[in-house]
Amino acid sequence: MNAPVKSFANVSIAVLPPVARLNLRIAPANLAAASAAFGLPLPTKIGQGVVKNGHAAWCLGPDEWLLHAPEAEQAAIVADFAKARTKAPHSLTVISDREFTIAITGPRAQEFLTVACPLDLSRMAPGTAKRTLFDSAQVVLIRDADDAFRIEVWRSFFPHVSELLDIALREFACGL
Amino acid sequence: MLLINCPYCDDALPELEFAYAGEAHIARPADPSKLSDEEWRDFLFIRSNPRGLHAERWRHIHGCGRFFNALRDTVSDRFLTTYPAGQPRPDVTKLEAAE
Amino acid sequence: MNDYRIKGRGRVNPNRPVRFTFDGKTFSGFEGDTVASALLANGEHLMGRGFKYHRPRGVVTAGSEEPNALIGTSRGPGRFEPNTRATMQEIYSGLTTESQNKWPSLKFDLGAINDRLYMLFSAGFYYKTFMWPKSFWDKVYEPFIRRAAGLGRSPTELDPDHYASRYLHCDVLIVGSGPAGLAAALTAARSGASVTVVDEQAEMGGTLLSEPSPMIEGQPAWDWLATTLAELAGMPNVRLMHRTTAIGYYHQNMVGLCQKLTDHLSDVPADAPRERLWRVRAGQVILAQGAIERPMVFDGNDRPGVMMAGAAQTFLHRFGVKVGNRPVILTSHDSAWHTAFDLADAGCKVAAIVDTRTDIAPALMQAAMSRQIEVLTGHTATATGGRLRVKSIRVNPVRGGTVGAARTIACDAVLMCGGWTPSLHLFSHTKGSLDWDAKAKAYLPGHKTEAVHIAGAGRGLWGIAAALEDGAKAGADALRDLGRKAGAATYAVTGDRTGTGITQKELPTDRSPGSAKAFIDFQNDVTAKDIRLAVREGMRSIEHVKRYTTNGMATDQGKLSNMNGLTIASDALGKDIPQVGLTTFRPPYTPTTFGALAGYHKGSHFEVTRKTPIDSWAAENGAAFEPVALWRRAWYFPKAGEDMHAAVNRECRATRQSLGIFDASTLGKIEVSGPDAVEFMNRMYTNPWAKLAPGKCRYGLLLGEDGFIRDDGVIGRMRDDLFHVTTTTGGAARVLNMMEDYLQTEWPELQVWLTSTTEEWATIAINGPNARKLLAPLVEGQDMSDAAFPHMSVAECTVAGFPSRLFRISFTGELGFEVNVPARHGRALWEKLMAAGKPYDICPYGTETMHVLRAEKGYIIIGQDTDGTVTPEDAGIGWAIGKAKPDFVGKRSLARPDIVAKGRKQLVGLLTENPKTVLVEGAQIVLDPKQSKPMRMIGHVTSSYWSEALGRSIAMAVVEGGFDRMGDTLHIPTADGGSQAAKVTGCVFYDPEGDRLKVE
Amino acid sequence: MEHRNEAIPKGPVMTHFSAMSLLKNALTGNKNWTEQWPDAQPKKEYDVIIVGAGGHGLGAAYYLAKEHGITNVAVIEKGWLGGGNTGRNTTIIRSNYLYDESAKLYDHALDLWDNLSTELNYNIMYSKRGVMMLAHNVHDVQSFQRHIHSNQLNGVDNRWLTTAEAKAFCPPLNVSPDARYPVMGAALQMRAGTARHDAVAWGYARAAAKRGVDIIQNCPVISIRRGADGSVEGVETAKGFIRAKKVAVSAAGHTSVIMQTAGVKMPLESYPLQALVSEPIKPIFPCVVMSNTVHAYISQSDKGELVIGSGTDQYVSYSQRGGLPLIEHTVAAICEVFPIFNRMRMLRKWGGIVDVTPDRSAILGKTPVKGLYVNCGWGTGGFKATPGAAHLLAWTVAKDEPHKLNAPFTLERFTTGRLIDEAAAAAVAH
Repeated sequence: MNAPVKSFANVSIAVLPPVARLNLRIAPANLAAASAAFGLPLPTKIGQGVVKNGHAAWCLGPDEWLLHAPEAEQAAIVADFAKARTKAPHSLTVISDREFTIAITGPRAQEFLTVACPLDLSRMAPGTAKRTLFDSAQVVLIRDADDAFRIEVWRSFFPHVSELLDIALREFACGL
Repeated sequence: MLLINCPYCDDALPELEFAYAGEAHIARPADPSKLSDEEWRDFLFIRSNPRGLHAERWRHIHGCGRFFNALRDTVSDRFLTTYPAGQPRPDVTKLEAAE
Repeated sequence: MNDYRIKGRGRVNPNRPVRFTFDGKTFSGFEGDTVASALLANGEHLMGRGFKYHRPRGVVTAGSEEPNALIGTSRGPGRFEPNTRATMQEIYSGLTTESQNKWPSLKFDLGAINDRLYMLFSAGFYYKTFMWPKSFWDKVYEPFIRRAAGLGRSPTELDPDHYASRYLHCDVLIVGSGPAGLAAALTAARSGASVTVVDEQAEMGGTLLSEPSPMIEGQPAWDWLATTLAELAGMPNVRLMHRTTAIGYYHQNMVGLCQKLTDHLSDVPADAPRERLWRVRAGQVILAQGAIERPMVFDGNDRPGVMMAGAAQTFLHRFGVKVGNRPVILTSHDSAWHTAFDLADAGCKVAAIVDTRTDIAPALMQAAMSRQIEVLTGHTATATGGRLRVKSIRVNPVRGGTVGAARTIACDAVLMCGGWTPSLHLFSHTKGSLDWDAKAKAYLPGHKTEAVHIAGAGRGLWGIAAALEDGAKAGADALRDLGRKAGAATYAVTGDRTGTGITQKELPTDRSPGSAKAFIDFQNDVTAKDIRLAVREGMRSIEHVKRYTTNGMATDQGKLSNMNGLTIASDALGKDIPQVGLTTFRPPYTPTTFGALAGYHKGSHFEVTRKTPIDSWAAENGAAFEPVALWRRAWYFPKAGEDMHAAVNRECRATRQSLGIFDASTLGKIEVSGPDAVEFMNRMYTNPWAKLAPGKCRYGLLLGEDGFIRDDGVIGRMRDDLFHVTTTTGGAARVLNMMEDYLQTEWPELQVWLTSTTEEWATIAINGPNARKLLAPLVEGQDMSDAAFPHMSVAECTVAGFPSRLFRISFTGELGFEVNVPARHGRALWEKLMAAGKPYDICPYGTETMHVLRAEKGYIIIGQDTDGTVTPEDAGIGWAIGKAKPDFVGKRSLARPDIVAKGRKQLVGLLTENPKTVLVEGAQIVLDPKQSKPMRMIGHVTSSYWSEALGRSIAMAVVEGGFDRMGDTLHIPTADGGSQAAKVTGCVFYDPEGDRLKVE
Repeated sequence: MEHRNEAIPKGPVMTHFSAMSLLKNALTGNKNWTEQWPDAQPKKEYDVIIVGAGGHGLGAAYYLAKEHGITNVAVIEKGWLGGGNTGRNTTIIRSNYLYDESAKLYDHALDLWDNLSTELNYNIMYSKRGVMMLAHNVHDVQSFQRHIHSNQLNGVDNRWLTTAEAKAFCPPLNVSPDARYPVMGAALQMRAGTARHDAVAWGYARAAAKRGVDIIQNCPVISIRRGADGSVEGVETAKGFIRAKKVAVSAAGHTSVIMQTAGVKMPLESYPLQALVSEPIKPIFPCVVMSNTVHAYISQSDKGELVIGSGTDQYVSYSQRGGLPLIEHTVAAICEVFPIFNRMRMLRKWGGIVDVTPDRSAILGKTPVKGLYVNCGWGTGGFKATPGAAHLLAWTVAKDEPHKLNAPFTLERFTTGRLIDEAAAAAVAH
């Protein structure tokens, strides 16, 4: 699902094309096996992210990681992890369809998100991600750069979040 | 809205991300069938409900997902500390001395 | 029309005239005016009527503490609101305003009859009367009292405006932009900290806007103000927010702000929010909210034209308006003397300065003399004259406690100052203590509970120099507490107007104090006598006095009245003020629009409406929807001319006879994964799981630890270490949270992980004798024969080319399958199935048909047939309990005395004697319908439907000892006083042998 | 002339309120009203001590004196009387509860409410304006029908309204089918309504004091003292030890703490509950409306303010503070159901502390300690129960056994599992 990019007042919103999205749960002691399976060193501190060769991983909880990869690689990734399951017990769940990703970019992107994000975004470094709330919807908020964020939101909450972003965009456009 | 320090995230975050989960340190008995009706009632229902320091459970439900414990003053709503589930209740006198 | 505008004065823009209406009459003012200043410029003081006595009232203040000048404002359809402060509402072209609480007109109000019956309406009179005869209360008195209620009229139309909200984090939040706030802001901002300054006024500057004469750092005050604001505005780390009120101070330095964005604009941009709620989390908060001037309490102090001296000074300097040509100053504080001087210098004839004190600073006396103003020290005021506007004031000397001979002074305004009350409302919200300061004669901030600093007049300091110094220090203190270094700047001030004053109770009089109408709370019409009466009647706590008299409960929340009330109450009680205590200020600081608080949560955005991937198809195909938890679900699919009953009957028939298709995507889904998954499932659910082979599924039942049913669903074992758990629609989040709780806190040793996959999958249920015929050709990777894929199986395969988890299960009693595919394919699969199902007359059905079909089979719905007090045995599903398991959640509770006792309510079927009668769900069941009330009820109907398959009605019910009543006839009284008879049966009404599941 | 501190007349004589006394006093400058209750200092010993001078405690003292002839009674209050939940609630009175036990208890209270003004010679302004509870989904409809049928067979007033009837009964109601939470009908209890909360405390205080009850304010109870045989001996207070063989604790949110001093642990938790009022407006809202589904509770006071109740905050607290998000949600909920109020303004919000039991029903009866009685756990239902709870508490204390109406509301039910779970039954907060 690819909505057109909407842009006003130094903020742009776009719905991103699907990716292979996986939820990984594993004891930190076994992390090396997961890193090997996914092909990048999984970060160990909550919030931190690592991007490498088109794969990205963010640590969302003490034993939880969000993985992104190109869609075409999903089956292979699942297979690679399955091989490691006996030695390094874990749970790898495909959630590619559970969520939509919305990109919010532009010089005023951070300010824009404060319409519904309760976090202090000035303390959120580029490259990090957090599960949090956007209005009443639980989301994963990823900061790619100073002026670039992504929101991953559950499918049925997407219209609510998306409409709210549209309202906020018009609000920014009117300058008040 | 409270600001709560999640001991797993090591960050003070808005209450909206958290769900309160009742009094802490009420462990489920290993074998409930051995308990008398009164003992089972105490486990299920009796709560200390103190006016003052309260050990309580929270879950960072819209964050890292972890349950953890907190010591909070129920009169001021001030948190003294938060700590991972499974750890014993911290010694308050030490905490206050450290402040 | 009188013109009270002074050319060359004020900060309004004389080049931009603005026209507006008040009570139908057009007035003009200038851009920058408030309704109050514009009306005053036209010589209009009368702006409202009192609540109880309907006495004429004029504007008293120039700020948000205004109790009297409340008006209705409108800017077109849907945009009316009552009770707006005329002192805060800026004028714009097109603004329509009206006065309130009057009939027929503001100048002639019949309600003023109450003023004549004054003595009857003393404090607490409601409690003492309207009781005789008793029957009159409901029909006569109460409706009468209610009709008299209220000030303005309610809006009656939908509000077309929208409202916004934001979160904001900053190092230092400064509330108030007077000299203290600005000095704090400069200190904090220059250090690089992120600083937000808010002020409720349209312009920043606070007191400085009303005090142009002092020199700050060698500049005239207003020049310094402009320079300072420019410096702050130029710093990227500073946010200046005017028209923004700090409404409440919440835990851990969270402060709520309400910003007004459009109510001053003639032309409002499209999409502009009217107001915005800010939720600020600040490292440090500096409260620099100044002080609020207190009225003097004397007979006739509410007459239009009697107002605060400080307000007159503000109208003069900020708006260029003189409030009268011949004012009298009545004061017990030095500050009002300067008002007198400024007014005299602006060309007014100040008739007199009346001061209750005897010792006056020589400089003030000198300054008055030089302006030829008569000074009356040691005087009291005992009355005012005039009807709709003050015409005179009666003053008397007081010598040795004796009130001397009266003298009447003609005037057109009385400007009073009974001292100043530090504005500490927000500090009070924090539960910080307010301590009485005998020297300052004021409550000042004491113990702090938050990271807050108070600066300036809020700490009882007086004068611009002191405010600047204290503000700078507060800024430095805040920085220090943030771990930053800073020095506080110093400011050279000349021409500062410092001063002192005294606090006093109602002014002494030579007349009967019992007949004095000396008001304390202007809006609620509370007089000094009312306070004394309350005390006389035993109200000793200040809270009792407040509640008994309603003093301080008006829309200004006692900003003007609280201290005067307290002073008089403490006098009446013979106690010191601190012994009497203080009432609590509550958020918000000033009344705050509902719209701003609701923010974006309006209309369809009030709450999320969750929709499934197939919802759009249902909408396009005419489905009726019902809300279930946050979801909307297709309820039934009416064809032209069908009502719900007809549609459901048709859907039921189609499914039982051939093929039905149902969107089950809202069911909760949880992946339970890990080496200990089976152990975890054994502990959570009542059922045994060890022997369930991968590829098989089983009905799972979840209890609370109290033994009562919480949730259920079919659970498939995908691998040894992986379960696909389903939950009820409403229970999904709750069940996952409960599982996480046990897993993390009780059994952390288990290697299991839980992941919600509710929204990963779209779920389509296919039911009916032709279900396999439809599906089998579309399935790859799974032998669909009954032998290879029997009832209660699960497989991973593809369906119509989509990767899928396919369950063979049934919630209808028919041959059934549930296909789970990645959500993006949900609608495509649905459409393919619809197309492929054409030969079988495939019929989409909604939740209502689902409910009927399951009831025909006796399958329960959690939350409908159970209600949180039902055990598995009660519900007749004791078979779902793994008897051999040593423990599971809720097991122990099932052995409690009342749970094993006889006579519990049990779920049974009911067949009405008249097969056409469909019982009301919720109807109660009795043994004897002829008994008198209260009847003994033995249960109630939980589910009740017309069964198309059986050609009669069916029902399920919980009945005391129901399992032992099989075949008994029970009675269900109806709302109209009649009764229905019904026979107790088992719950399985249709195909009791379950043959239909086994269709080949 | 300076005002002298006027002497407060002492003595048992209180002005009886009547049309005549009102007029007479009006004509004499309202100078001759007497105090409504004396400021009592504790005696050494009482027959009964009641801890907590809210409506329940004061009422119990009144009924002990009036119906059981026990007048040597003290009501001890840590602050000012009526300053707890009695003076902080949204004054809704109704009895349309589901279970027989609850419906009978609250209906008993309703019967007493009906005559309370006359009985107390104090106008508590009980206004039978009707309480309408909105159904927003099929589950609500089923649940309300269950309530209505049960109530009607119990002789409790409650009836079903269609959406159109609900709109007619309360014109500001939004009945658009496109609303996020459409109104699918309502349950109406016409006998239900509101009363003036402070007046209830004051009326009981005055009537109890008139019968000789001591009301001792600003006197925190430190502990309950028990004798060697375990039975109650009295209470330690900030004003010293006061002896009594019977002590009834009626301290709402503070009950756990006080009971703990007698060694009795309670199944209670205390939560913040917030409420708010709008600026006063001319009458527009004729009844009380409750929507459990969206958490909106609203009526209009005789002063013209819209009185709005909120849900509880999520955590245990005695701070009486409460957060902004809950207020935002509550106001949004009101505007969802009554969108014409969008431009109204919130004047003031406040917080109370509600004590909640695991089954959301009260505990009213004896305790394991001889001579110790408890009345607590009313949650958000305390105000409406006031006369009933007071009456039954007095009975229980006087006779040392529960009245049949409060017999089911024991502490023991948490051991046996015989819960009275209104909340679970309705599957919503109530």
